[in-house]
Amino acid sequence: MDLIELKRINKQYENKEKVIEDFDLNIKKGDFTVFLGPSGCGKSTLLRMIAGLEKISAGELLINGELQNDLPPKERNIAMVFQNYALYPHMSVEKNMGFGLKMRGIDKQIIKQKVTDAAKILNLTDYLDKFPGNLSGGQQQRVALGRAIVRESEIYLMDEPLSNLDAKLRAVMREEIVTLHKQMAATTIYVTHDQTEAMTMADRIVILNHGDIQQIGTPKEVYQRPQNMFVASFIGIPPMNLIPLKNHDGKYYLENAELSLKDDLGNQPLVFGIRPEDAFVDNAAPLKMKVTYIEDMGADRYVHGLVNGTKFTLRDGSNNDYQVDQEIGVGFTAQQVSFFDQVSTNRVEANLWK
Amino acid sequence: MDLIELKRINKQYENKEKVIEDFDLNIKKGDFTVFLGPSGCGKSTLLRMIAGLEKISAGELLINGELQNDLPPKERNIAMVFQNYALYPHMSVEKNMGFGLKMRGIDKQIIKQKVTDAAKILNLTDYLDKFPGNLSGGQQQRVALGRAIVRESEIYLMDEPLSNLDAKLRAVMREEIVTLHKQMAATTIYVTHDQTEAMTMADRIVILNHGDIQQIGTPKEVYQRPQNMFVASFIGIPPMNLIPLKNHDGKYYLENAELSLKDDLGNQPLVFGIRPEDAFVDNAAPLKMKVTYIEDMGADRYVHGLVNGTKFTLRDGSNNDYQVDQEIGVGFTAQQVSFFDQVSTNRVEANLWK
Amino acid sequence: MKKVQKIQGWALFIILLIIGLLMVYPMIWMLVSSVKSANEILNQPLQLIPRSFHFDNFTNALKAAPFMQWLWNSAWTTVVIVFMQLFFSSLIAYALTQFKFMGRNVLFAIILATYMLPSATTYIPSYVILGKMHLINSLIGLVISNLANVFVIFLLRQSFMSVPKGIIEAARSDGASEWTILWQIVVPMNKNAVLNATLIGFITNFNGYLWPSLLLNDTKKQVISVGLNSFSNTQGAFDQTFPIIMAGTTIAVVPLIIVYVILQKYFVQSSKTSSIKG
Amino acid sequence: MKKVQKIQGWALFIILLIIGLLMVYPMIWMLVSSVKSANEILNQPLQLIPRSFHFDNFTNALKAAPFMQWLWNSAWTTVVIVFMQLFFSSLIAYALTQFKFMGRNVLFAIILATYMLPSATTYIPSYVILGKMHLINSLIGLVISNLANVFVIFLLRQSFMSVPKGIIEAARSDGASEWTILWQIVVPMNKNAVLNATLIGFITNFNGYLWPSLLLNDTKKQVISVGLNSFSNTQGAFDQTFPIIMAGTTIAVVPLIIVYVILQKYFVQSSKTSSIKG
Repeated sequence: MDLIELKRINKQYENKEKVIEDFDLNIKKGDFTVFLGPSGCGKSTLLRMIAGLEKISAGELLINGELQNDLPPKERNIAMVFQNYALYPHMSVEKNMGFGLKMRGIDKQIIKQKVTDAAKILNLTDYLDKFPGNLSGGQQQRVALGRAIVRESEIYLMDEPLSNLDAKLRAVMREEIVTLHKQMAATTIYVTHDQTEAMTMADRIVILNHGDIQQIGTPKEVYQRPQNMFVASFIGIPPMNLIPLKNHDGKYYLENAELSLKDDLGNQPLVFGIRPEDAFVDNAAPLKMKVTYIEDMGADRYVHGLVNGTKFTLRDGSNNDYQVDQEIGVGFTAQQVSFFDQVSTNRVEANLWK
Repeated sequence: MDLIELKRINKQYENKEKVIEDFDLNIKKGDFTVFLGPSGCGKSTLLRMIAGLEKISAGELLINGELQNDLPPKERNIAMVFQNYALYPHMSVEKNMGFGLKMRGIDKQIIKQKVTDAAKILNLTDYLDKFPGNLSGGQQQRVALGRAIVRESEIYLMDEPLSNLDAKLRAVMREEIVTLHKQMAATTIYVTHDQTEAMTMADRIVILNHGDIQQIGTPKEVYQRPQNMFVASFIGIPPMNLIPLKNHDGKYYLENAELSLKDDLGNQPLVFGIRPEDAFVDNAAPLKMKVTYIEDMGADRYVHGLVNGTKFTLRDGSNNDYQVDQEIGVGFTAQQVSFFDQVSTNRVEANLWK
Repeated sequence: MKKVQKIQGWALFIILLIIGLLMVYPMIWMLVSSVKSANEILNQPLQLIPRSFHFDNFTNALKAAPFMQWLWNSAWTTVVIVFMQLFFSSLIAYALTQFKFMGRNVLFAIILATYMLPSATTYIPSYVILGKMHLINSLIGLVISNLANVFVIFLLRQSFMSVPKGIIEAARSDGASEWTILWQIVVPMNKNAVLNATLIGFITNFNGYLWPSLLLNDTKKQVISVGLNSFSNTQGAFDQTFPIIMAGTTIAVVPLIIVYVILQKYFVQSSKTSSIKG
Repeated sequence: MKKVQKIQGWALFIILLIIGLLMVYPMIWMLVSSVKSANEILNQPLQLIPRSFHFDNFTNALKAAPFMQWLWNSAWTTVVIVFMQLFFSSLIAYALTQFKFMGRNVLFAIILATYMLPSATTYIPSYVILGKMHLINSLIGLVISNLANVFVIFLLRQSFMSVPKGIIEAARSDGASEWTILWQIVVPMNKNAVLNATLIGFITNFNGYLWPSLLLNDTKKQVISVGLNSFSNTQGAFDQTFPIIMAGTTIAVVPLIIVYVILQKYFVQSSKTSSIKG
């Protein structure tokens, strides 16, 4: 039996369209699950239904096999980290972190001990007397985490906890959260729209769009074998390049070059997908791209351009100079190619010969 | 004569320490200059002094050779984009964009024309009647940009305009801003703490810390030849690895391996620097790292570890598996090494033999 | 479970409705009394449904005193006073929140001190000053002595403080003058507080009694609150004229009902919006 | 240039100081008059510095009427009323902002309607009800008839609406009951509005005149505002007893000054903080 079971969960706000329809998902004890999707995909709503902050319109939520639908938040053994920290502005860091325990009637001495311990783990010892308004964003984020971990719950829910931090701090906090998760071995559901967070932290990523699961898998599976074009273009910065193939007489053409597939797909209309880092400049290649924009990130350089009007990006490891409007040839690693059905947008299992 | 000249600019808030002291900088017409630095480095204060929103405590600000110190903001031909968009919540997008022109007494028909044109460029045509509160973050950002560009000013100032957007949108907006800058050929000063923005957008980056210029240069110069350890560790995610060298009998040792330098530096105490993408796993190498944490971003994988207690990160292109606590050898590209003085932290020009 | 919650919802609704009715009871009592006979009011004061409707109470009231003149006096002075108070208070609140100048806190401390004074303490000096201006027994005098209102200043200042600095700066660099920023940016952004102040100002001035009763003597120059009171006091046997007094009171309340209907929608609406935004 | 700006700063300071002084002038006038002789007040009413100080005005005032008793009556009823109003209003404002229930907007519309009524219209029914409870001419009756205040509800509701939903939810998932959330989270977070309401409530009730003058008859049971007024009216020749009346008024204002000194710091402080944060 899995720790958390969502069975045919529905969510509908009064007189509005359904946000979530017949959603099924099981989450194993100890897993770090990331709900990833664009804003409005229903990921936060799901999290809030698990926390008990949002009513479940229909369906069943089980934790440890017990129905939770009508339990108020405080009767679920769940600690939540909110997007905007949601710290109590009029309480010191120590009081903020201890509030959940105080509400559960824990002895003052024990609260103090637990808060001190958590503060040590999170480097907050010097800030226990400060108020949230006097802390930096990163410190506030740590207090929000601390408030959750002192509770020692069975389940941790995190709603875009790093979205208000800058890139450097996000990188640091990602590592801290992963380390914390390993130490506490607590089941964690983490909601984000940031695929870097999902890729680096998750045991399992659940990719959502319009309330539906697009793909469930490890970060590697999701990145390397996206199950549909939405996942292919949502995961990866820059995203996977997608070019519709032409089909004449049972043969597939990428622009003017024939692609020889191992598999016989009949005349199924296909889209060709390749990640920028699996494409390279090869002026002998038949696929031509007109350069529009060079993006030099220091460690990497991306060459953006148009392949017959379709946007295409490749990562270039050379030191060559490219001019805007220059035409360059594009090669790619055959093993890394993905194919999708043009109509259903779902992945098609097919391989190139070469 | 440069378009903007800052001469020995000082800023001091009442009874507080100086934020900026004797700051000198010239900015050429048409340049895209980025002020980059951590929060509190004075970059926004400088921008606000140029805009006229903050008094200059001492020194001279010249635009086109004319002293601006005591001109109010509206008498400077400057358009500014604010960090939190600062849109007028009670005005439609159209009114927001046209407000600056209306204040300058421009004819209504002309305002309408200019706003329509700008909206077309920024894909805002369908939103002209909407209010800022009903727009997404990205759309609000576009309105803020639109409000600046309709002004057709000589100088554009942008104060962390993308800091509230998510990673995907930031990437899109970066390209849009660069494209706009090229179209309008207007002098732009862009303030950010995000080095990706600085790297991808700037003609020239001015790196600031504690109100002082750390380095001025093109993105490439700043990334490849950081002038001091602050720049080395501020630019790059993950940042440059820095390991102090040992010095015995005039010879330098990176841990237990001797480094042979082309140059004779006497006994100057040095720090060795290498970027993660210029280091690789080479178990034959004498430099050993204990793995602490693997970060798989999909396109790249970073291996984090400790070299004799100092944090070290390398980018690994292989598909090998590493275990936490495993010891691996670290090689690096000799041409990409940087050296710094241990005391002054400034760059030392030195090269390795091999 | 669902059923229990629905019942709880109904219970809460009924309890709060009862509280609401208790609150609105005096108004209903007044309306009901205005169409009752004198005997009925005295014998069954808490009975809500009149045995017979005496609409002639209203015509009798209008015949007995110049209610329409009084209403008009109250209405125009109140509108002018509220308008002027909003105007001057906005100016001061803007200076207090957007300018940094020496003595800003001293000025605010003084405003606060003035606010705490019983307004009665200002009556005598105000009377003296208005006397020197020959504005005793004049509605102009009533308006002038109410041009500034520290409470409105206080309310607007607290609200203006929440305008983000960035928006003011954006407007400045867009080329707006301070005057324009105040009226085209700050005031519209604080629509809520301005409406609050309008409502409070309207109620306070329309219902104001003591000061106008001191200042105005002529019957023709009375405002409705004072006129109504003197009418009640001069009607002789209280128990017989009570319905007429209630009818007069009802007439006096009409402008308040109009303002209520206009503003009510806005205040209730704003509660809806905010509950969606959360 | 710098010098010009400094001079402008001074000019603004002086202008605003003059406005401030004009505002505080009635209070100073009252204080000054309380130590003047009757002749001086009448002959030179606008002169600020007394020719001679007549502190015996105060002892005369205290001998002439039970000011201390009146002060005590006003003080304790005001404190109890303000406390109870804050308590009940917080409950209602919390329900109005944090719960979704049928008729929420209706309830708020009713509260708003009640707020607009001239309080005079409630006097008669309130009097009738208090009469049935045998609480006429009783300070307890004064307290009970002031337990709820729609203006305080209105003020707190507008403020409670701004509490981020996330904080309420954080507290709920931290295990806090609604009662705890109200008193330990929402009220402390709205300290500003609660202090505003305290100040307004204190001033309104301490300075309240009409209703207590109707309800309370015994001299001993008078509150200070009513007592002071009846004292003025019964002192005979106005021109001779004027200094004693002013001395009595000064005594009446003492609690207001105390509250001012306590609260002033906070309000002015909050203006400072916000100007730094921007």
